[in-house]
Parts: sequence; C-alpha cells; structure tokens
Amino acid sequence: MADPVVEAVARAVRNAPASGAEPGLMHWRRAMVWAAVAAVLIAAPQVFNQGFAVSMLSQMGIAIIFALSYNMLLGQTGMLSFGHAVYFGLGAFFAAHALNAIGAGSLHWPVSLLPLVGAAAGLAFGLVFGYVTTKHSGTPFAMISLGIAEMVAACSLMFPSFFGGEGGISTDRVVGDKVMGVDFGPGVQVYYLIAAWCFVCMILMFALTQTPLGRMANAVRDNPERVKFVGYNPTRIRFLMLALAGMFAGIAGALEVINFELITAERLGTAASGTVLLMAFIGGVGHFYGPIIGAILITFLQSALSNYTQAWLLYFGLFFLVMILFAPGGIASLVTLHKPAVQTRLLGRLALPYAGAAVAGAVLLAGLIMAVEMFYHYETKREQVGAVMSLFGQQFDTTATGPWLMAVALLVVGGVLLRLAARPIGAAWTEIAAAVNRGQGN
Amino acid sequence: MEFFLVTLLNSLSYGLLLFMLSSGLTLIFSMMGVLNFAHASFYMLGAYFAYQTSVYLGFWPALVVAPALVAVLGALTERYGLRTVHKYGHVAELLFTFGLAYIIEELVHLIWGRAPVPYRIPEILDFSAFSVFSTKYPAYRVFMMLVSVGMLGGLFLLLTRTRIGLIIQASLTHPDTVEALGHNVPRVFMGVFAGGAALAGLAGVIGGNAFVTEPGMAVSVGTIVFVVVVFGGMGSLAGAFVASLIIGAVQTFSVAFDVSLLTLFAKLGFTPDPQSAWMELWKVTIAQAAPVLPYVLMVAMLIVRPKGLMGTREG
Amino acid sequence: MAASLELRQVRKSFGKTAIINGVDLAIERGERHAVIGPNGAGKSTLFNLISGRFPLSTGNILLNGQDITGLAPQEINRRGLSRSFQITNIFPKLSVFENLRCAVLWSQGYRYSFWHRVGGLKDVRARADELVERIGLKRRRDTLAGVLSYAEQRALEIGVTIAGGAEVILLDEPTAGMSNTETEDAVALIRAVSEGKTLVMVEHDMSVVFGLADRISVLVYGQVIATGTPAEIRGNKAVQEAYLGVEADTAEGAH
Amino acid sequence: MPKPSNAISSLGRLAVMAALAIAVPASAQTIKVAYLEGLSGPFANVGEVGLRHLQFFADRINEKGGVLGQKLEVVPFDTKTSPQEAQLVFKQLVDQGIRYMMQGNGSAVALALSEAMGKHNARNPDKTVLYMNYGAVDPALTNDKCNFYHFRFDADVDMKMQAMTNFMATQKSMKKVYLINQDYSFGQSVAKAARAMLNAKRPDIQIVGDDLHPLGKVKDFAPYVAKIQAAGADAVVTGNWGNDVALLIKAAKDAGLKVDFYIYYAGGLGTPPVIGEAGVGHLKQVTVFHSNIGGSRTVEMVEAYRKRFPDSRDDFYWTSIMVAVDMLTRSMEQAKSTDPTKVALAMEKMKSDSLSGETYMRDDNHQLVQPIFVSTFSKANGKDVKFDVERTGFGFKTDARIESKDTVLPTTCKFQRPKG
Repeated sequence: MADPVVEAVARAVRNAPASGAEPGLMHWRRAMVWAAVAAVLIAAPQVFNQGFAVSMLSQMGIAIIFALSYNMLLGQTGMLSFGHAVYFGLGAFFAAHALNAIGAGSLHWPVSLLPLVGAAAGLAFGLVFGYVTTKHSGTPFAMISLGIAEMVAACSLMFPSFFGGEGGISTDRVVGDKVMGVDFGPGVQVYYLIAAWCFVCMILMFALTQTPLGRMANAVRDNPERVKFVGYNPTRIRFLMLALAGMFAGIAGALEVINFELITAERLGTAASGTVLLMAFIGGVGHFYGPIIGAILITFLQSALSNYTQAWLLYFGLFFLVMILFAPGGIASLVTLHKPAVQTRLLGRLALPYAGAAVAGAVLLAGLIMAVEMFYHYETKREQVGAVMSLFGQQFDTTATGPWLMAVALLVVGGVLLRLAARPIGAAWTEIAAAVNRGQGN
Repeated sequence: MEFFLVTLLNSLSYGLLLFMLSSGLTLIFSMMGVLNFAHASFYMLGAYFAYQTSVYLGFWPALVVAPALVAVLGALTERYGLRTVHKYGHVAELLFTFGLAYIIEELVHLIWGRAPVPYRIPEILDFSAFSVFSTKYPAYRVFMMLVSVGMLGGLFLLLTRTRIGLIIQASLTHPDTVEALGHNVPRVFMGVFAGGAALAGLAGVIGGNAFVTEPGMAVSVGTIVFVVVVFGGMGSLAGAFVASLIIGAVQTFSVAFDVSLLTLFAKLGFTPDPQSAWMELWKVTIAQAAPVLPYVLMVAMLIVRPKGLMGTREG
Repeated sequence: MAASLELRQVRKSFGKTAIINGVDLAIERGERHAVIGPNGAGKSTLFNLISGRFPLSTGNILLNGQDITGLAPQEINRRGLSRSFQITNIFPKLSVFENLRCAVLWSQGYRYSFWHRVGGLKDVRARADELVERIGLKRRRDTLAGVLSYAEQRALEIGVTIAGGAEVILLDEPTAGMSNTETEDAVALIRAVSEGKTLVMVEHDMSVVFGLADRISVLVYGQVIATGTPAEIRGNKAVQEAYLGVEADTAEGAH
Repeated sequence: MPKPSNAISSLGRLAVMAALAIAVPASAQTIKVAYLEGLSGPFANVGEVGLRHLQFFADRINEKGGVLGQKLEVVPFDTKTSPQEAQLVFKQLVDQGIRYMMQGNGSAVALALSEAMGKHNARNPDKTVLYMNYGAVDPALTNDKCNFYHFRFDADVDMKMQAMTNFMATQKSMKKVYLINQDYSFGQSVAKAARAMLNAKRPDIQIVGDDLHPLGKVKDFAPYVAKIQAAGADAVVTGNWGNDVALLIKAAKDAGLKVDFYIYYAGGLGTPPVIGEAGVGHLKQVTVFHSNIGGSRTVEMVEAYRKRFPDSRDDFYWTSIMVAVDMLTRSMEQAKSTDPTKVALAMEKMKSDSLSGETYMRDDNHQLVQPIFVSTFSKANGKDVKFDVERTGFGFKTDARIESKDTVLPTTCKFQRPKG
C-alpha cells in the first residue's frame, strides 16, 4: 500500500470523533449491531436449510467462538500461540466423557449446558499450562506453546482409554427426555444451541475487551515493559488472558462434541492450532470482529472449495501468503482502510479504479486457476478420464502446448494489467488523502 | 557394550544431521530475527532436488547442485517475500514462512507425488564400513558424519576468517550494533538466508536417502529442529551444536530404557490398582516416550532458563 | 522521619564492569532533586535500579523507610514510586486517553478485574480526563499515541508516569531532544505535576536543572561526587573539573 | 459435484455455492456410488489408488451394460482423512440423494461413518445408505460396533493376525520374537493380539521385546534395531505402515540385522520402492491378495489394470474393491432393486467368484470371508514371482495360503435386521 494511504488512515483516526463523546449514542449503536447479529444467527438456517448447510453453519458457530478465543491471545495480548487447539480438544474430550456419563445415567446434567463442562476443562488446563507458558512472551512463548501442543498430541495417542485412540470418543447427544420438544436429534436444534452459545460467548468476549483486564491486555501487547511501571504484572495479565481464552476454547470444543457426536485426537493437534491461527489472521487480529469473518470464511472454504477442486490446499496456502504480503491486517483492516473514503464521501471515486483492478485480478486468477488445475489434472486425473479436461466451460487438452501457453499468457497479461491498474487506485487514494487533509484543516 | 557403542555412533550421526539443519536456522534467526518455519521445507527440497539430479547426473553432482538450487530459492524467498513483510513485524514474517512451508509441501505433492521417491544411497557407499562386534556400521553413516563435520569446519572458518563471517558473528550477539554500523544491508540478509537454506538443502541431500524422501519429511523434522534451536539458545551456534548432540543422544539412548513409573513403584514397594484409569500412564516407558522427550526437555529448559542453554537473548 | 527515597551503598556491575559504585543518597519528601553527570556515569542505570528494572548487585534502597530492594517493578510502583523513560515508552496503539486510563487503573483499585466495564468507571474516567487536560493534550485525547508528535509523546510519557498518583516520581531526561519552546512547556508541566511530591530527575539541560531542582547530585563513574543546592554545586571545583573534563568524551555508556 | 476435473467449471457456480446450495440434481439414469477418501493432503495418493480401482471395476460393469439398465457412476468426495470431515461429507451425499458409499482408508473415519450412517438409517428408514468398507480393518466394525448396512470386504486385524501366527507356529526354528508397533490403537492391538495368539499356539516362543513408538515421529530407527539386535530376536512382528515400516527395514539392513519381519502393510503403497533390496528374503506380509497368487484370471486382471493406468506406477491391489463391486451389482440384480435395504439383504448371503478362492459374506456380522496369504518380498523372476510391485523389480512370493474356513473368528456382533 502506498504511503499516502497510511497517512490518510492515520489522519482519519486522529480526526475521528471522540469515542466516548456521546455514550448514549454509542450504546444504542452497539445494541443495534448485536441485535443484527442475533437476527442473522436466527435466520441463517431458515435460508440455508439443507442438512449439510445447517451442519456447516453449526461448524461456523463453533469456529467463531474458537477463533475469537484465539484472538484474545494474539490480537489482544500479543501472544502468538501454536497450541490453542489443546484447550479446545481437552475441553471437548472432557465434554464427550461427560456426555457419555449423562447417557449412562451416572451424571445428571442438561445437554444444553454441556459447554460448561468444556469451559471448566479448558479453564483448568489453561491455568495449568498457562502458569508454565506465560512466564515468557514473544518467541519463547510461541515455542513453548508449540512444545506443549506436541506433547499433548503425542500423549493423546498413547492413552487410548481417555482419548479413544484413533477412532476417538463417540457419543450420543440424544440423551434424557425431551425438554419442551427439544432433544437435539435434528441438526437444526443443535444449530440453535450452538448459535445461542456463540452469541453469549461473543458478547462475553467483547465485554472482556472493555474491562480493566482487557484494556491492560492491550497495553501488554503494545508494551509489556511499560506495564510493569504502571503497577501491573504483565505475566499475571498474560496468564489470566490465556486461562480465559482456554475456557472459551473449551466451550467451542464441547459444542463440537455435540455437533459431531465424536471427538478425535487430531482436533487437539498442531494442525488444528494452525487452522485457528489462519482464521484469526486472515480475518484480522486487530479488530474484534476480524476473527469472526475469518472463521466463517475459512470454514466455508475448507468444506466448499474441496468439493470443487483437489488443489484447494494450494489455493488456500496462496491466499494466505497473498494476505500476509498485501493485507497483513486481515480482511477487517481492509474494511477499516476505507473509512476515510466513506467519511470524505469519495468511495465512489474508487469504484472505477477498483473495477479495473478486479478485471486484471480476474485475468490473473483465471490464468492461475487454469495452470494449477491443468497441472493437477495432468498429474492425477489424466489416466482416469483422459488428457482433456473442462474448465470454465471449455475443453482443454492438458498434453497439448496451446492451453499451457494460454495459461501462461493469462498470468502474464493479468500481472501487467494489475500493475497498470494499481496507478489509478493510487491516484484515487491520494485524492482521498488530500480531502482528509482539507477536512482536518477546517 | 556393543549396544552402547552402536547407539553412541547412531546418536552422533543423528545429532550432526540435526546440527546441519539447526545451524542454518540459528544463523537466520540471529541475523534477521526470523524463526523460519520453512527451514525444514528447504531440507525437504534439498532431498527432492538431489533425487531429481541423481536420476540424471548421479549422486555426486547432486551434492552440489541441490544445495545451490535451494540457496537460489532461499534468496528469492528473502528478496520477494520476507523483505516485503518485514515492515509488518516478526509475527507477520513468521506467519509468512509458515504459509510458505504449507505451499512448498503442496507443490512437492504435485510435482513428485505423495508417495516416497526412490532416492537411494549411491552404490559406492552402500557397504558396511566396519563392525562393532556383531553389528555392522554402514559406510554411508560415516560419510554423513564426514560431510557434517566438514560443513562444521567450513562454517567455522567462514565465520572466523572472513570479513562477512565477522559481520555475521557480530550480529549473533549484538544485532543492534551491527545494524548501527550500517552493515545490515539487505544483501547480507539475502546471503545469510540463502546460505542457511543451502545448509538445510545439503542436509536434505545426505539425509534424504539415509532416511526417506517423502512430502512429510519436512513436518517430521521441522519441529525437532525448532526444539534444538530453542533448547540450545536462540542465536547461539555453539548452543545449537551442543543441543543437537544432546537431543540426538536423548532420542537414541532413551529407546533403550524400558523403565516406566510402574517399575519405579515396584521398587518402592507400591502396586497401583491394575484397573485404575491411570494405569496407562504408569505403564508408559521411557523408550515409548522417546520421541516426545525433546519437547519435554525444551519446555523444561525454557521454564528454567528462557534463554536456552547458551543463548544470549530472549526471543 | 525517614527520607522519601534513600539509597544505601548501592552497587551494580555488569560482568566485571562496575557501573554503580557505592551510591548513598537520601532525598527528602517534597524535594525536587536532579541527578547530573557526564554520559556513561550511570544515571539511567541508577534509575533502573531504583525502579526495579535491574536487580542490585549489593546495597539497599528504601522508599519511605521501607526496604524495596529486589522487588519487582510493579511492586515498587504500587508502593508509590513511578518513573518515566529516556526513550519514549508508551502504548503506541492505544489512544492518549487509553494510555492514561491504563496508568490510572491500578491506583483506583481495579487490579485485574474482568467484571468491571471500564467505560462505566466514573472515577477512572474523571482522573484520566483530568490528566489529559493537565498534560495539555485535550485536542489529542482520542489520537493513537503512536502518531503523536515527539513533544506530545514526551508529555504523555510524563502523564503516564504521574497518573497513578505516585509520591515519588523519577523522570529520565524529560526534555531531551526538545526545542526551546517545547522545553519551556515541559518544565512548566513538570513543575506543576510535581507539586507536593518528591521528584528525582536526570537531565542534561543545565538551565532546566538549575531552574527546577532544590538539590543536585553529581554522578561520575558510578559515584556521587557531590550533593547540594544549585548554588553549592555551581561553585564546587571538583564538579567543574570532573564534569568538564569528561564532557568531551562522547562514548556511549551503559544506560 | 460431478468430477473434480469439472472443478470450478464456472465462477457462476461459485456464486451458487455461496448460497450453500450444494446439491446437484440427480440424474435418474445412473446409480451413484460415493467414494469417500482423503483426496487432498498427505494421504491423497492412497485415496487416488482406491479411486482408480473403483473406476476400473465400475467401467467394466458399465461396458457390459451396467446394472438393471443403469450405469454405475463413481462420485468422489474428499474426507481429508478426518472423521469429522467424513461426517460432513456424509451429510452432503445424503443431501444429493446418493445411497451407496465406499471407504477403506482409516478405521477412525470408518467408525465415524458407520456411526453416522447408523443414526441416519434409523431416523430415515426410507432413505437408507449402504456402506462398503474395502480396507478399514478395526475388528470393532464387525463386532461391538457392527451395523447392518456396513459390509467389510477386507480381513480385519485379528483375522490377519490369526493367519500370521498360524504360519509362524509352523516355523520350527523361531524361538525369540520381538514386537515393535506404532503407539496408537491399531499398533497397540496388533501387539496385544500377537502376544496372545503366539502364547496360545507356540508357548515355547519367547517375546523378547515389546516396543511402542509414536506414530510417524521416528526419524531414525537405528536405536530400535540396536535394541532388537541386543535382544537376540529372530523374528519381528510389526503393524507399522508407511515410513515407519520402510525406515525400520532400512535401518535393519544397514546394521546387518538378520531377522524375519512379519508385517501387515509391506505391499502398502509407496513402501516397496523405499525398502527395495533391503527387504528381500525376510520381509513377510499377510494380505488377502498379492499379484503373484497365481491363476490366469489374476494375471489377466493385473495386466489389464497396468494397461489401463500405465503411468500411475501402482498395481492392482484391492481385490476387496473388486469383490465389493461384484457383490453390489449382483445383489442389485438379485433383489431387482437399487434400494439399499433390499440390496443389503441380498448381499449378506452373497458368494463371490473372486481371484483367490472361496469367498463369501458372513451374514452374522457382514465380514467377507476369504483366503489369506503369507508372502515374502523377493526378486521378481517372471515365474513364481511374475509381477513386481510398483515397478521395483521386487514382488511377493506366496509362503502359505490360509484357507477361508481357518480365518473365521467368533463375533460379538448383534445388529438389528430391517424387515425385508
């Protein structure tokens, strides 16, 4: 991004109305946002009502809680953890055993409150591991979290009576009598349970950012050294944040048990920890709502993209790299970036340059997709279905030179066009920055 | 006695291989502050490039060609990737290498397939060098050790006898000062990154055929190398060396100990209830836990001494 | 009655190098005390020892007669000693108001609470807003600290330092790098906020030192060679020699 | 989702996707068989091999005109080898109206699928789904956790161990056996079964070592080999697969260790090229099939498969898929229906004319009964080792053939039969 952009944003921030100036209005606005979130949560399964779709919505709800809890560490306290799935997984395993105990009649506890079991387990392990890990920050913390994740993952295979070995622990969520016609048999009922917990957790985690602990966590993220000299112990803050994050992760884990009626050891492995990191990062760790976007997007892509292409992992990786290279603040930061354009009413000025870039990007993307898909087809599908593949409604022979040249040409042309398209965008932003400056001069 | 000697040799060769990997990682971390998650991926690429080269040219050219190719990739990674994300801070850099490792693995899947490739030890080295009582010791392991030691010597000379080496060495302990002296020109960064990658590539060339060349090899070795670097102390080459040997020894020797808590309890005259849910835990032997021990060691080390064994700085 | 801050035979060595070499110092309640000395004399190290950032090698430090040797920085801060930094040390991604609010929270007794909503804490809010006004950054109240001008950041640095209402305030070169007018503003600010408190400051600008300080200590090679009123120090031969003798030496010492 | 090659057939489709409307209208002319495996990620090659097998046999049926006038259509789904993902995929195939599914790679996925299918079938008796398992070998699937709609076409762990130990019992010179296994449920059960069965059949054999090592984490097996050497073992039993077996054999060869290895998955995909020379003569595997079991039909089938997929470098391996497709189509013809419930009732009484000999489905637990072979890794010689594996120059030579009746084990399965 060009410097004028950064400058413009900085100015816009300086110019922004004082956040606490009209508390009444703020509260009202916030309440509206939460009401809208609730409405979306309620309406979603009415719109997407197939079994698979409802199941995916449930997964999204779980992912949102998990990603937000992760961001309590990375985004809010500046702790890069490679082992957050440990709390999710352990919470889930305890919840699964609790659910089985409920089913066996040895425990009396409503299924709808099962997440509290996960929360307790997540909190307990957060306290234990947190005590060990939060004495450090920065890279040592990241490495210890990785080490602990590896240890727990290794243990999970060694102790099959608790972790269920390869097959994991399976349970049945339909236990006990129906309460007001709800027994959590149908997927929709499970969805609403997850949605309700998701809503509550979102509010709680947001509220946490508004407490003394939450604000001091931000201070620790920015400057742990200074925190000591205003009377706070940064280690204690990291410890509390990690324990609470573990608790929310445990809730997500318990909901996962209810959703899938199964929990396997891979859910607490390093790969799962990597995924939640991706969610938070791609969504944007600098904003509270960033991880929500990330959780929804990544969950969707993981399930949907893999239906359409074998190469989804590659696209996924490329997407991640492009985000880091060009938008390290995640999607949420891209939204924030446009605030000054909205305030100066110059968003329209960006439309045409953006459209140009979109066309260029589409060409580039088409070239990329074509090259990748042809490569995959050539390597893995050629023998089964022949050298010819169809893509974009066209037939391409993956053994001929023509289509390959075309793919390369698209890539090159797209790249050049994108370079050209960057100029008008820069010009538009300069204009916006100028407008912001004028606004400030007044 | 036989077991001890053989295991000692094994632990040495394994430890030296670990050092080839961890030395590059340490150099890169010291200079640039980047914990390179893709480092083990360069190791994997070294093995695959060596395999591909050996198909056409044989093993010996591969010993040079593969690390060189990896070095070029390393330089490109630094120039067009890390340098771009550098301004966003270390977390972004770390995540960039994280994503890169992911993509390299997927590309390896695509180009060489997901099954292991038949990258074999050259026939000229495929014999047993000597016998320790009844156990044969393969010549290739001796060769591996020679290459590692040779590399160790070369690195030592480079660091102590050349100007560039002195700059690198200075930045191990005083990165800020070196920066202030105007030495941290991007080219040095690029060179160190390429050099570190080449070391990993070389380790791949000689490790790929001793073990297995397959797409999972990066992941399986990657975390251990991290453990070595963190355990030895970030930014300390000597620490990385000692840690490599220690971790190598721990992993090989612990296999020999079929001792569990149960054995310990028996010695203390205490017999736990065999129906107890904890029985599984009591029964775990040290041998069983061998591959997990490095992580235990690392976590313990960081708790006791966050700088690591010989580290000079934290984080 | 005990001194507000007292150092007894404080020593600090890094490896074999002794940086602080047996400092004895007693600062009375309500006193404005300046520590001067050539570069590398150990002034910043002394502050780091007092505030708990570095552990002492030997010696004792007493705050209001109580031994605070070896306590963690936050413990010392909670007992009423607060410090600023030579290199601006604030929370860059938080607004001016939030910076000050963070610095106020502990003193208002909210500790690690996650059951209070900060927005609703009237006492905290009032105190932070009062501070915003006091350091003259009202127009900048909701600006991110990272984008403030240098002088504004220095003011905020002082604001964060005094926010907790500490009795003893340590300021490390509060006017370093400022223009003349900025320095004047800073001095006025320091004078105002240190009213009724004990102030210890390290300062290079002699006009600031002689204008503000009730007493001055001169630190050379880790030892206090003289302590006295500005007039006494000005007339002290040893100070003049030692000070001017090494003035030209620009070697960067351990801070 | 017709074929992944049609992938991204248009960006417009993605817009539809955004609405989460995944279902593609089912065309009435084909019988869809869902193939659920990890088709991306580290195990994708294994999934691809099974897919080639299924496609191969489906094509053969379709060339003859299909079943009941309809063609078989293979619909691949990517489970990412994850039980949770597999459950999601299951929901997807139900949404698409697919009634038959096949899976075989990984017991964790199999258990999850069997459970999900059981719940679905119980809640939707008119939309039942039938599950053909071609390779997930956890005994629980046809014992405690059996399901009427689940049919297994491979022999389970215990059956193979039974065959293996039967053979070992005949090896008079064997005195000391060493067990080394991966530390997870499968490896642990192999160790347990081997110990129990060897004790019962040859009490004179001493178990001189019983090691468990973490799955896929060991880089260098030399220390384990040194330990085996020190214990003086003359045979090693292991359930290791993938790199864990390849590395073990290589390390043993390097150290000059002379023992026989009894292994479950030596012919496993990608392993033979890595083992190479190192395994010749003392690597013994126990399988329901290998390329050199003999018979003209076997030769024809192996050659036909190689001709169809010349570049893939894999071999005809999964007879279980062949038997599954055969039984599926004949059950449909017999039931004159494509309804899974009716087909299942026909399938549980099926016999198949397979390549290896007497092959039939047990109706009490839906486990296929078939002969099991113990074979040794040898140099291909064009005669008794006619075919090599994966073009390595090495193949398997039969040591012993355990007849179907000797592989039958008691079952604890009690499933509910639907009313036919």
